[in-house]
This record gives sequence, structure tokens and C-alpha cells, in this order.
Amino acid sequence: MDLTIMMYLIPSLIMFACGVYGFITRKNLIAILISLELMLNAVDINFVVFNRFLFPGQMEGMFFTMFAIGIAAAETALAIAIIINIFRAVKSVDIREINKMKF
Amino acid sequence: MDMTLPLLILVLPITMFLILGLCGMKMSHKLAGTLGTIGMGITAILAYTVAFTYFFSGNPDFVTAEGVRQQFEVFNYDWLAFTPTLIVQLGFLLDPISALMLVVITTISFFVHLYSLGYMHGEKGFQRYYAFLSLFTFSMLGLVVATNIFQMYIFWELVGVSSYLLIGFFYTLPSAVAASKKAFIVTRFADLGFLIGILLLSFFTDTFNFVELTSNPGTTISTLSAGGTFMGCSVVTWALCLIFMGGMGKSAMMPLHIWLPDAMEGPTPVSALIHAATMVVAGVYLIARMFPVYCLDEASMDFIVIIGAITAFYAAVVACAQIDIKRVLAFSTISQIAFMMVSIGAARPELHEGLGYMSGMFHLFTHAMFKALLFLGAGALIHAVHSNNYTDMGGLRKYMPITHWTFLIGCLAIAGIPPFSGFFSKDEMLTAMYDNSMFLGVWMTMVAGLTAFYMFRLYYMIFWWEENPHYKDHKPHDSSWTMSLPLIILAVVSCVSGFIPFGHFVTWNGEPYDIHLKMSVAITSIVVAVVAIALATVLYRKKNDVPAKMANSVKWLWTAANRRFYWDEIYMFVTHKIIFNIICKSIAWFDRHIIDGTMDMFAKVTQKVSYAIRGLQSGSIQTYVLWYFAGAILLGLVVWMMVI
Amino acid sequence: MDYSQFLTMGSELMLLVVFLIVFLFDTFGGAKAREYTSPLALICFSVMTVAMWLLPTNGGEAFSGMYYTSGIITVIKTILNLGVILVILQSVKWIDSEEAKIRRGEFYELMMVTLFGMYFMISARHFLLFIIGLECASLPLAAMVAFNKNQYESHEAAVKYIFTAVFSSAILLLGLSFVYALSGTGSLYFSDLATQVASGENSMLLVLAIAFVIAGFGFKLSLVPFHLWTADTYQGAPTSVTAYLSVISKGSASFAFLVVLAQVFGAAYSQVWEWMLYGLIIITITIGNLFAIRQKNMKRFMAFSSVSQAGYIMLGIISANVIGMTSMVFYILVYIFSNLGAFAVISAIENKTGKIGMDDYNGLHKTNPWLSFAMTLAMFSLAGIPPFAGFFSKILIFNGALESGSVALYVLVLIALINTIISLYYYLLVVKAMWISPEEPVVGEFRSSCYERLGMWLCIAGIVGLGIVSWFYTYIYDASMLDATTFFANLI
Amino acid sequence: MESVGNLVLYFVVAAIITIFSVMAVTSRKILRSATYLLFVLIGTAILYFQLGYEFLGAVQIAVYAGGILVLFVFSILLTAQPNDKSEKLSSHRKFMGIAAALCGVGVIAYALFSFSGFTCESLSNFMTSENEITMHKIGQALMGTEKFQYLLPFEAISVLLLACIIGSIVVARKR
Amino acid sequence: MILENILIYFVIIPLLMLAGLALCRNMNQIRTVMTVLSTILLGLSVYLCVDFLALRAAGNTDPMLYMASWDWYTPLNIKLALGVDGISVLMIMLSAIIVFAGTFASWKIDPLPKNFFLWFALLSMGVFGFFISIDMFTMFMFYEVALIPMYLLIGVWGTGRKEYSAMKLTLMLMGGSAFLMLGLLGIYWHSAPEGAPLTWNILEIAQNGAIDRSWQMYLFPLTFVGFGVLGAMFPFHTWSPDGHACAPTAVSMLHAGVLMKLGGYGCFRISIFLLPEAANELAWVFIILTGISVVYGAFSACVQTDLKYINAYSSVSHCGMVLFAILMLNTTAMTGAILQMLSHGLMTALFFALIGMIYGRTHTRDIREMGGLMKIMPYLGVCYMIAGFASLGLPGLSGFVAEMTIFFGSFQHTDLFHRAFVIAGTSAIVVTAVYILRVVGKILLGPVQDEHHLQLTDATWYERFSTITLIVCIAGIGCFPNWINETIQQSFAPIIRVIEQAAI
Repeated sequence: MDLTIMMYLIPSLIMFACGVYGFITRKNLIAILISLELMLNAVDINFVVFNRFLFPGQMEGMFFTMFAIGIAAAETALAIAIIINIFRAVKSVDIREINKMKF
Repeated sequence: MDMTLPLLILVLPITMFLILGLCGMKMSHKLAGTLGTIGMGITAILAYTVAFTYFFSGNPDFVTAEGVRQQFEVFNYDWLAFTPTLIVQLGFLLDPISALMLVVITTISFFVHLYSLGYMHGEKGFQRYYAFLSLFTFSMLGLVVATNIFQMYIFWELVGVSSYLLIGFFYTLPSAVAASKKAFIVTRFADLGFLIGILLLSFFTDTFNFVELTSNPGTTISTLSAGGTFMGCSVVTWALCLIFMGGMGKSAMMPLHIWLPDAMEGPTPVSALIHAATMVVAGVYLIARMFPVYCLDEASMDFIVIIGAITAFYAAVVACAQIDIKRVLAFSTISQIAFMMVSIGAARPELHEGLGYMSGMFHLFTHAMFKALLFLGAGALIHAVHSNNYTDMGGLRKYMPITHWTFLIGCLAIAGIPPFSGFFSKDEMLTAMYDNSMFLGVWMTMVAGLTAFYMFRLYYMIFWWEENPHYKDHKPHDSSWTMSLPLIILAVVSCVSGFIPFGHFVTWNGEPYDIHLKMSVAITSIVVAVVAIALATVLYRKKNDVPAKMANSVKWLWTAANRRFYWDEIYMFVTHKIIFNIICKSIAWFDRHIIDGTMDMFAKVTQKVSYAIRGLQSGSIQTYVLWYFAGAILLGLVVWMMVI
Repeated sequence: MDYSQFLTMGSELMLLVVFLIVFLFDTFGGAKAREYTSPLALICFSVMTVAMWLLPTNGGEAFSGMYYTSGIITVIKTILNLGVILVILQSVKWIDSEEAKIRRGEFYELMMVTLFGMYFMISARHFLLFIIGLECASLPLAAMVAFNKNQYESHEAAVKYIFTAVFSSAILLLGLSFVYALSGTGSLYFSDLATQVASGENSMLLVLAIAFVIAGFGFKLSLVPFHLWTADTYQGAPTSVTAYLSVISKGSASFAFLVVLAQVFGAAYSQVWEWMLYGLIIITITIGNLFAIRQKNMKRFMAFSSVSQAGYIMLGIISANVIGMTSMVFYILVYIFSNLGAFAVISAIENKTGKIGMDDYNGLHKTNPWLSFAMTLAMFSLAGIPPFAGFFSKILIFNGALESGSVALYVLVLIALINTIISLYYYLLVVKAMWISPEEPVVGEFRSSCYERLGMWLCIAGIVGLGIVSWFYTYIYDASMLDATTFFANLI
Repeated sequence: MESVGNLVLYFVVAAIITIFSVMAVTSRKILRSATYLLFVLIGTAILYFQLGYEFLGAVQIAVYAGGILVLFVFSILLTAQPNDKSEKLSSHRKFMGIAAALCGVGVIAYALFSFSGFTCESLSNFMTSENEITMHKIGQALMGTEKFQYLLPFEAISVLLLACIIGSIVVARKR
Repeated sequence: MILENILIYFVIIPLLMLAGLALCRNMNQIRTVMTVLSTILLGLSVYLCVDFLALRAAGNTDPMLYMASWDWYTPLNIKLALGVDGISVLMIMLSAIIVFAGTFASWKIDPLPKNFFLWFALLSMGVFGFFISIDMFTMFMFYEVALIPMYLLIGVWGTGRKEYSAMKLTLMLMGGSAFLMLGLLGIYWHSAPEGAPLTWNILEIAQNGAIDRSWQMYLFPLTFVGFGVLGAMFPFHTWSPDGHACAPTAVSMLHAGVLMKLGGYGCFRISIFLLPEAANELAWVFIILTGISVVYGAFSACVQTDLKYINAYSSVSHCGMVLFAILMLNTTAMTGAILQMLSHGLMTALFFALIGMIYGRTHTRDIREMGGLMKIMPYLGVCYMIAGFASLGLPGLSGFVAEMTIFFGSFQHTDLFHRAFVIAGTSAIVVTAVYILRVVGKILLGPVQDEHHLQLTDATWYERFSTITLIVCIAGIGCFPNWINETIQQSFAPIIRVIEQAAI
């Protein structure tokens, strides 16, 4: 049995799908952030897998992933700061309560 | 011929109008009236001079060596060039009928000016009245001297508006306002036909000029015929009938006659001038002007005759059942103009050298005089008793002798009793009609009889019958000299003008000929007239109840005639109920609710949609992201499908 | 290793210097000195802008094609700088107020950093650098959005912004991973990718990749349906930040969008992304307008207005030619002045009275005729009424879109034009409130600060002058002409 | 043909990633979600190891598992409230989520599978010695200015991180 | 010579007006600025007219005179290109007269007189700019400049449902100009043959004749509808009644008097001149629409009870006549169209001025509430009657000349379709008489309806001034039409040539 490119892409896709699903359904802001991490992680896997299977002699994908991890970290930090911020304001991290502005 | 005099004839009245119109309010009544009258007097003298020069100077421009009278354009300016070839000109055409009309118009106008000094004395807006009279005279003169049909149309409209202004002179009276409006709109409608007629005519012949059109009528007709036919009639007939429609409106032919009786709301001298002597005969004049062309088209000539004959009879019958003396005179006018129409319509160059044409114009002339006389007389009566209805009169012969005698002369003239002028002209007309067809002759003789009957009925009801009890409080008397003088002069003219050898002056082709009385026709008509007068004498000389009984025995007929056979009601129904209430209102409704509603609907729909889709912006991040994700995927999917 | 290449990036370096000056001054300056942070930032930044514009641009590549600069790129950066100056002018009053002044230094720093990110976004010719620029331009903004500590809306706005931003970058990265898979050579340099896109067939993966990239940009540009965060964020964010988001962020992203689409995916233009943009433009303009007509909150109103304006900006991209690019840059320039003119008035009134409802503008001309005047001009300019600059930018951008002559684009322009009527309607609503509504004015008479007035006058001058003085357009045109081949060489 | 060890490793990791991904987004307790996320991240790191990117795997563990997750845990504890231990999902939303995720990923998967550029070769074919990523290579690339070298992004991301630090401080600061 | 580029002054003087007004501090200063500058404009326009006729008489037969051109947006070849032919000269004169009269008609405008005149000046700048431009871009720009001040002028200084009306008017007109803009851009992109530089200059485009037939078929409806909306073409006319009804006097005057003319002017200057093939081909569609306008407007006017509505619908009818005549595509009818524009401009301005004056006194525009005003204010009454007569086409006043020229021109088409529409059009003159006389009868004549009206005064000096100016012009055209007629016919020569070439 071969370990083909698809076999690596499928877990990544499932992870991405989970991320989307989680984002849409979860109510806790932090849970949503977790879903986002899943999505970003899935994309990272994509890059790495493509790099390995399609352009094995190069490192673009790997570096892209590396920087993406950095960016993800920055995003997460900022997002968590904002979550804590809003938690201070409304004493809740429930997304259902964060829809005062609409229409 | 020097153009100064003709030009002055036109310039003087319009100058008067401008002076009186712009500065009139600053003048005293007397000054304004005198100014207007003197101006008109001078115009009349100028017009006489011009007419005299035309008829008698023997100038080769005016009459050839063989004695054939010529058409002569004294001046002709380009006014508006529609195309390089189709140019509207303003000019002065001198020929027998325009010279004749110049005389008639200025004469009557002068007398009316003079008469009005007394009649309108002390009325508010006296200056305005004289201004309008001057405007009317100007327009009418411009109309008759028109060198081309478009100039005629221009002045045609102007006389219309002058008439509107004068009918509505007493503008605070709702009836006067309504009457003026009616007069204007009805004639305007007729003018629409006139305009379309001109459009057709000028399109095919590429000219407006009367001389060009009528000097070679055959060419005119053949170019017109090139237009083919439309709805079974040739373009020639269409064009000529439509032009005649303009005449029908102005000359109050059926079914466009309804404005004229109402027009009597205006001051009586105005009725005398405009609605008896001058403007209303413009239709006849128009046909006469175009006669060489008309006479080549049987269909339109027949149309004129039919309309005229029906109108003449209708108006005569209605006149028998009116109470208002001015209305009687008005219907009599309609009837008489119809007479002229029939006469011209019945005329053929091959019959008696176009006798009908000559006699029609002759009657136009005599009728202008005696009908002006009658109206001015009626004015004097109304002035005396302050009422239009003969039921408020009766037995006035003792109180107002001058008026009585002059009025009697007028009645005799219109009834066609020799030697008064009406006899001669009417006799010639009847001759022409008998020539055309026996039936027409008999029919019109009958109308002539009716004319004699209702005029004498009127005469007896006013001057005999029974003295009205009101005279004790307010004794009626003859008027001042300014009012009596015109009456007397016009009476004299009515007595003698029948002897004018009219055929020497006015004929359809300018070639003079002598008039011969055709004895059979003359005797018949005299007999008919005398019998009618006798009948009127029996019925109305003394107060009795026979007329009332007779009226009662045919009550429906009498009522119908009194109500003018319900023409006004029909018009009312059509204009108010159908056009105004149904068409106009529905169009206005359509505009507000459908067209505008559609525009508003766009706005409303936009608002509604905007409201309906507001849920998209639900405030929940998750929904936002759902849309985001769906959008991204769909964007790819849809375009992928398209690319395949 | 040639570090002198950094000198090519003159504008970025200068910006960093300004950033450092402000950063150091604010961090180490005393409490007294910090009062002068705003003027310092303003002056340093203005000097830098002038320097950037005046100093000769040594255009060209650096870092083996990872970074690229040229005349037109300097122009767009200068235009962004102008916008930032205007934003600073109108935010001084707010940021110097009692509640906000403790974060004054950070405000300027974050603004500089985001601008720095935008510079990279525009200049990047490698997707890695590009992504970093993009994130750098969008993430710190979340912090700026959350700047009003004592306002709940500000927090909610920040949450909505950051979450959508991260989601959009996930989608964008997914798209880029596909691009990477398609790259053939394993290179993420724009030039290499362009060659590959041109040689390969339009597979579904490519279509999807482009769709995801467009979606990623759609977030920044607020294209429908990626715009849903816009209204809430604009409404909640501090007004100055809203202004910054609506013009600077949008303007830079538009240009970067053009760069990516034309330079990387140029070969897929007529097959793929022309139609994607086609659809997006239509719904963006329409939906933006439809939402805008109901808004009563001025900031929210401006948000939807800016959504539809983004649609018009996209017309410059879909035309994919020099005139389109010139018109787009010109549009951005005019849009900056018009929109900031409106925001100047909104923030002046908000700073003074705290009122941002459209009803609060009723009868404004009675108390503040000059503010009403400025607002009227801004609205007219946004609506595209001559002789104000908005008219020129609009007609020129339509003009560019028609060059190809395809009937489809005519239809698109027609739809856009019909939408201008709806937009005119809601812009006039503001004018109506100020001039026509008979109600007594809510906002009392006041005098705005000199910074605000300077800002407003600059905006008015821009609104009136930019269109009538054709020099600006011609200048941009000349700059873009020089670069035409680099931008549109791959276009099919 | 792949070695059995590799295969087993792959299936274990794939199973971990898949299962814990699903659990991370479906678990009702937020702290558990975070824990499952940790497993997913570690699984990913193992995947990177298997693919021969040891350095990347290390970074993944260090940054993600070590850094970000700690952040998560702290924030969860900070925002923990007695009454929000569990959250109930409305079925409507759940359905929307599943539909969106499945449809979206279905389209993506279809695009990937229909893409002709992918090789069907096995992993071991690519794990040759010349493709090995050495630290030397990484260091060179990270600090170089040539093509496929990343000095500029490296500098740029430093600014980004600085900005995010400033931003986070501003946001999280009490006043 | 200071008057060398005389045309540019028509834009500069309104600009000066704007600048001057901006500096004004009180009502007297505002009046002084407006009076002086609008008088200068009027004088300048008369000078232009005389000089133009002199040049023509001296044998200058160029299609456009006083050509001048300044580069503007060089990359797109946009220029500020100026030039006038006889028609533009007349239109400029009309505008100057109405601006002049409008200034006096709004002598006592309240509130915010300064702002009123600012927008007023901007509007007039747009109008003048439109007529002097021969570059489509500047033409369109000035066109829109003229449209938008309308919103504020109606919205702020209007009466009644002014907000609604102002919005509707602005949106509909701008909707029209949206189509127009697309049309113009389309013309631009096809303005020159392959390889030659594109141009916005009308004369050059006409010279090039490069727009192929299929494109003309798209562009003609776009431009024609665009201009037609402003020309109140059915079914896009509904802004007109509401807009006019709510507008202040001077604005109604300027709008009906000049602004609606922009539509007609644009129709032949751009739609027909530049797209002659499509004009020949598609004229019938618009003949139907405009023919409907003519009759429909007249019938609608019959049942209105608001003076301004009556007049607005009458404008729909008359302006419909303008477009109708333009579509006949021959010299005579098109000349008539221009005459009708002039005539309608003056006459409607007079009408609206009078309505404004009457409304200012009686505070009602409902004809059912007025009566016998002739007795109370004879001057205004007489003027109203003159305006009415002009409207119903009394010879000696301008309306007659215009309508007759149109009818005779239109009748040159021999087919039944055209004939039928011409005859339908002529019938409108009867309906016109009906509604004019109805109004005159109701409000001026008859007994006084309202006792309070007896105290009202007649016109003041500035009111007399503005009405007399207009009446003199109306009568002038009505009595001596031929020089105008010739000037216009001459100016149509190039356009007719193009149409005839296209017809072959």
C-alpha cells in the first residue's frame, strides 16, 4: 500500500471541515478560536504535503508553514486578548450575546 | 399702387389697439372713445379710397382692358420660411372681394364704434372695449386682405381671440365667461380642421399663395390628386372639406354652430360687428377666396351645399321659438350665412357665369348692412328696456319711433321684400339654387319664408303685441344721436344697396356681367315672403292666445326648437361627460397612479427589498462566516460551471 | 547577501523610522512630553510623505523579485499617506481626550504598523511576504477597533473583526495552498506563478484557488458576501478607526488585489476572474446600496456606502487595463478625500456631542453651516455629482471598464450606473436631514478644533480640486503607463 | 511500497487527527476541546516528522502545543463561569454547520481529486537524501536575500509580531 | 481683445457670481451681485448673438463659431472645447433672459437668500456650460452640474410635498443621466476608426462617423432616453408635475424654461448628430412615446386643479412636441423644435413667474379657490392671459410660430404613421386651448371668489420688470420669427447632412 498525497490531504480536509463546522456551531468564543486553529492547521498540513510530494527538493511550502504558524500565534494572542476584553465588558464569552449591532 | 394707404389700413387699427391697450387706463372714457372712433373713421376713409381706386381707377393692375378685374398683391413680405419654397408671407391682396370686404368691415366697424360711444357709456373697461374693437378690426382686415391661406389662418386665429375677448367683455359674469370660452374652443376645434387642410394643401402644392393656387386651379387640383385617396375620399376632397371645416366653425354651420347664440352674451354692438356682419362671414369669404379650386371638386361643393341647406333650415326653425331677441337674430344670422354658403356651394362657373358666387357675396354685403342694422336696433331696444327678452317689450313703436322704423326696414330687407336690398341678393341666390337643383331651390325658398315669418314675429312682438306695464316706471325712449345716426344711415343703405349693379364688381373670375331678375323666382319668393309676413301679422299683431295654443299643440316640437334641438346638451354630454370626465380624468388617474405609481413603486420595492434582506446582517458572526464560506465556494463553483 | 537591497524599500524604511520615533518618544517621554505625541506624529509623518513623494523613486526589484516598487506604487503609497494624515488630523481631538489619551502612542504606532503592512501588501511579489503584509495590515487593526474601552460596541466590533479576519485568512491560505500545488515549480514568486497559470489549463483547483484568494481580498475590501463584518465593525469602532478602515485599508487592498489578479492570475482573466468580479461587483454595489438606504446611524451608513463604493473600485480592476488602473488609483484618491470629508464631520460632531444618528443632523445648517457645507460636498462627491471630484472618478472608472468593448461590461456599467441612483438617494438623505428637515437642530453651535478644521479644509480642497485640476489624473496616468507592461503583460 | 512502520504510523496519526478534530469541535466542555486540540496539534507535528520536516514539527510543538495552547488554557480559565460548563447546540445551527462543512469540503475534495497534477507515488519515493531538510539549509534560507531565501519575510514578521504584542497589550490592559 | 474667447465668460461670470455671493453679508449685497452679473450675462448674450449674426452675415459658414479648446484630461483626450452655432446662441440668450428674469422673480426669497442664489448661480453655470460645450465630457459634466442644485433649491425653498418631489425629480433625472453617461462613454469608445485617437469632440466624432450601425442601435436609445427624461418624455415625465409644483418660482422658471431644454438640445446635438443611422431606424419608437406625451400631457392638464400642475402637464405636452419634432429629422420640423424650445422656455418662465406672484398674494394655487383676479390685479391678469395665449398658440406670440413650423415640418413625411401622429399632435392645440381657457376663466374672470382677495395688490416694480422682459421676448419671436428661423435652419445644415447620408 502506498502512502500517496491523497492520504495526507484527507485528514487535512477533515480537519478543515471540522474547523468550519466548529466555527459555525460553537457558542463559546474560545471554542470558535479553537476551530479556527484547526482550519489554519489544516492549511499548514496542505502546504507541507504539497511541498513534500510535489516539490520535494524545495522548501517554499515548509517556510510558508513556518511563517503561518507564527502568524497564527500572533492572531491567537490578539484574539484571546480581545476575548478577554469583551469578557470584562459583558461577563460572558457566549457568542449569542455578541450581536447587539445588526441590520 | 402705392402701398402706403393699404399698409395704413392695417397699421392704424393695431396702433389704436396698442395705444388704447397700453395707455388706455390712463385716459378718460371720452378721450379713449373719441380716439378709437376717429381712428376707425380714418381707416374707413382709407378703405373707401382704396376700394374706390381699385374699382374705378381703371389702373391696368386692377382691371384689364377687357374689363376683367385682376388680383393684385400690393405688398407681400416674407414672414416665416418653413422651407425654401414654402414661405409664409404677410401681404395685402387687392381683388373684388377683398375690396368689398374692406368697405363692409370698415363701415360697420366705424358705425359700431360710433354707436358704442352711447351704448357703452359709463361701462367699466370702456377703454379696453375700444382697444379690443380696434384689435378685432385689425385682425379682420388682415384676414380679408390675406395674400395666402396661411396669412388668413393667422388672422383667422386673431379674430377668434378678439371675438373671445369681446364676448367675455363683461368678465365678471359667469355666463359671459362661459360663452366666450365656448366660442373660442368650438372655433378652435374647427380651426384644427382648417390647419390640417392647409397642411395637406400646402404639402402637395408647395405654396400657400392664393393667387398661385387659384390662377391655375386645374394644376392645383391635379397636384393634390397625386396624394391619392384616404378612406374613400380623394386628398382633394379631404383638403378642401377640412379647410371648409374652419369656415364651418367661424360661420357657425351645423354642427359647429353652438357657440354663436351664446356669443350674444357680449355687448350688443359687438354682436352687430362680429357676430352678424363681419367675422361670421369669414367662412363664406374663405370659400369665395378658394372658389376656383373648390368648384373643380364636386364632392366638397356638395358637402358645402348639404351642410348649408341643413343649417339654414335648422336655424330658421329654431329662430321661430326663441324669446331672447338677440338669439333670434343670432339664429337668423346662422340661417342667412348658411344661405350664402349654399349659394356659393351651388355656384358653378358653367351655370349663369357662376351666379351663385356673385349672389352669395352680394348677400354677404347686404346682409352685413341690414343685420348690423337689426342688431344695433336690438341694442337700442335692450338699452331702453334693460332686457333681452321680447316678453319684456311690446308696443314700443310709440316710444321709440326711430328704432321702430329702422328696425322695420331691416326686417323687410331680410324678408326679401322689394325694393329693399335683401330682396335682390336673396333673389339672385335662389336663382342660382334653382339652377343647381330644383329641390334645393324649393327648400331654400321655404327657408326664406320662414325667415320672413320669424323676423316679423319678432318685429310684432317688440313693437306691437301689447304694451309692457313696466314702461310706466321707466319710460323707454330713443337713444342719443351717436346711437341713432348709425341706425338711420344703415337703414338708408339697406334701402338702396339692392340697386348696386353688383355683378359689375364682384364675380368669380373678375369678368363683369349684368344681373337679370328671373321673374319666376322673384315672384315665387315675394309671394312666399308676403304670405309669411301676413301669417305673422295675423298671429302677433295684437295680443292673443293663438300662438300659445299653437305652441301647446305641438309642444314637443316647440320645446325642442326652443332648446335648439338639444345640440348644446349633446355637446355638454360629449365634452363634459365623455371627454372631461371619462377621458381626461382617466388619463390623469392613469398618470398619477400607473405611471407615477410605477416610479414610486421602484422606490417602494427598493425599500421593501432592503427591509426584506436585512436578516442577512443578523449580527451573529457565525452567520457572517457561513455566508462568507458559502460565498467563496459558490463563487468557485459557479464560475467553474461557466468555464466548462 | 546584499543588504543594500533594503535601500530600495525607501518608503518602508522611512515609515519604520517614523514608527520608531513615535514609539521611543511615547515610551520614554515624560507625561508632559507625551501631550505632544500627536503633533509629533503628524509632523514626522507629513515630512515622510513629502519626502517619499519628492525623493526620486529608484524603482525595481529587491530580494530577487520578492519586493517590487515603481512609480505607480510610490504614487499609491503616497496617496495612502495623504489619507493617513487626514485621519490623524481628525483623530487628534479624540485621541487626546481624557479616556483615550493613555493609549495615544499605541494608536499612532498601530496605525504606522498597519500602514507598513499595507506597503508590503502592495509591494510584495511573493505570496509569503504578501501574506505577512496582509496580516500586518489587518491584525493590529483589531486592536485599534477595540480602542474605546468604555464602549461595548467597540468590543463587539473587535470580536467580529478579528474572527472574520482570521477566518478569511484561513480561506485565503487554503487558496494559496492550492496555488502552491498548481505552481509547477514550487515557487510562490508572482512571476513564476504567472508563467505557470499561463501555461496550465484552467483546472477546477485553479478556479477554486482564485475564488478563495478573491474571498480573502473580499474580506478586506468588504465585497458582498464577504462584507458582513463591515457594518458592525464600522459602527462599533472609534470613528477615526472607522475612517481608517474605510479608506486606507480598503484603498491599499484594492491595489494589492489588482496586483495579484493581474500579475499572478492574469492568464485566467477572461476565463475565470473577470466573471467572478462581474458577479461580485453587481451584488456588492446592489446589496451595499440596499442596506445603506435604511441606515440611521451615520457610521453604519458610511459602512454600507463604503461597501458599494468598493464595488465601484472593483470596476477599475475588472477593466484590467492602464486606464482602469489609473482610474482606480484616482478613484481611491478621490474616495479618500470624500469619505474622510464625511468622517471629519461625523467625528467632529461625535467628539463634541457624542451624536451619530442621522436624525441628529436634522437642521444642522442652522447651527453649524460650515459643517453642513462640508458634509454636503462630501456627500455630493461620494454620489458622483459634478463639479466635485467624485463625478470625475466615477465617470473615469466607468470609462476604463468599457475599453474592451464587450457588451457584458456595458451591461455591468449600466447596472452600476443604475445603482448610483440608489446611492444618490441615500446620500441625499443626509443632505436632506441637514438642510431640509424642519425639525429644530439637535446639535448645538460649536467650534471644531483647529486640527479638525484643517482636515476638513483639506478634504474640501480635495473634493473641489481633484477633479477640476486634471493634473492628478494625468500624473497617475503617466506613472501607470511606465508600469503598464509589468502589470498587464500576462493578461488574457 | 511503503514500509509497514510508516503505514502504521500514518494510520495512527491520521486517526488521531481525524477523531480529535471532530471531538474538539463537538465536545461540550471547552477545556476538553482545548485538550483535544492539543492532541490534534501533536498529531500534526508527528505528521511533519513523518514527512521529513523535523524542524517544522519541532516548531509546531513548541509554538502551538507549547505556546498557543497554554494561552488557550489560561483564557479558558480566566473566562470560566459556573454556568457555562456545557453548551447546547441548536439543531438548526448544527445542521447548517454540517451542511456547510460537508458541501464546502466536498467541493474542495472534488477539486483536489480531479486535479491531474498530483502524483500517485508513495511517500518513500520522495524521502531521498538530497531532499533532506538540514538545519544548515534552513538557516541559509532564513537569512539569505537570494531567490527562495527569506530574510525579508523574516524581518517583516518581526514587525507583525511586535505590532500584535502592542495590540494585545493595548486591548488587554485594564484601562 | 478681451472678448476674444467670449464663450468662456459664460462660465466665468457664474463663477464670479458664486464667489461674489460667498462674500456677501446682507440681502442688498446679494441683490447687487445678482443683478449686476445677470445683467452682464444678458448683455453678453445679446452681444454674442449680434456678433454671431454679423459673422454669419459676413459669410462665415463654419459649423461652429468662436471655437476654443483647452486640454484637460490629456490621457483621455478630454478637452474643454467650446463653440457655438446659431442654436446654441439662441439657447444661451434664452438662458440669460431667464436667469435675469429669475433673479428678479426671487427678489425676496426667504430663508437663506445667499444659499439660494449660490445654488441658482451653480445651476446657471451648468446650463451655460452645457450650451457652449462641444466636448461630450464637459457637456455631460455641465449637464449634471445643472441638475443637482435642483434638489436643494426645491427641497429647501419649495412648498408642499417638497422633500418627496425634490427627491423624485433628482432621482429620475439622475436616472436618465445614468443611461446617458453610458451612451456617451459608448460613443467615446467608438468615436474614431481603428488606430486613430479617440475623441470626445462632437464635431470630430461626426466627422469620423466611425460608430458602426449595430453600436448605434444600442447607443441611440441610451442617449435619447437619457436626454428624454429631462425633456419630460412619456413615461418618464412624472418628475415634472411634482417637481414644478413644489419648486420656488425662480426655480420653476429656470427649470421649465431652460433646464428642460437641455434635454431637447442634447437629443439632436448628440443622439441624432452622432448616431444618425440609428436615429433614422429607431425614430419611430420615440415618435410614439413623444406623440403620446404631446396628447397625454394636454389631456392630463385639463383636469388638474393646481396651477402649477396644469402648467407642468402643459410643459409635458409642449416639450413632448420638441422631441417629437426633433425626431422628424428634417430641417423644418427640427427648426420648429428649437423655436418651440425658445417659445416654451420664455412662456413657461412667464407662467411660473406669474403663478409665483399670484401664489405669493393669495397663498393658494388651487384654481377652485380663486376667481375674478383680473379685477383685483389687472396687470398680473393680463400677463397671465398673454402667457396663456402664447401657450395655446395665438399668432403674434411665439408659440404659434413654433407649433406651425413643427406641424409643417412634420407633415413632410408622407407615410400614414407619421401623418397620424402629426394629426394627433395638432389636436393637442385644441386641448391646450381648453385647459388654458379653463384656468383663465376660473381664476381671472368671473366673480371674486374670496373676499380676502379684494385687499391684494397688483405687481411690484421688480415683478413687472421680470414679466415685461419675458413678454417682450415672446412677442418679439412671435412677430418677427424669420431671422431666428433662418439662423436655426442654417445651423441645422450639418446635422441634416449627416442624417441624409445615413439614410442612404
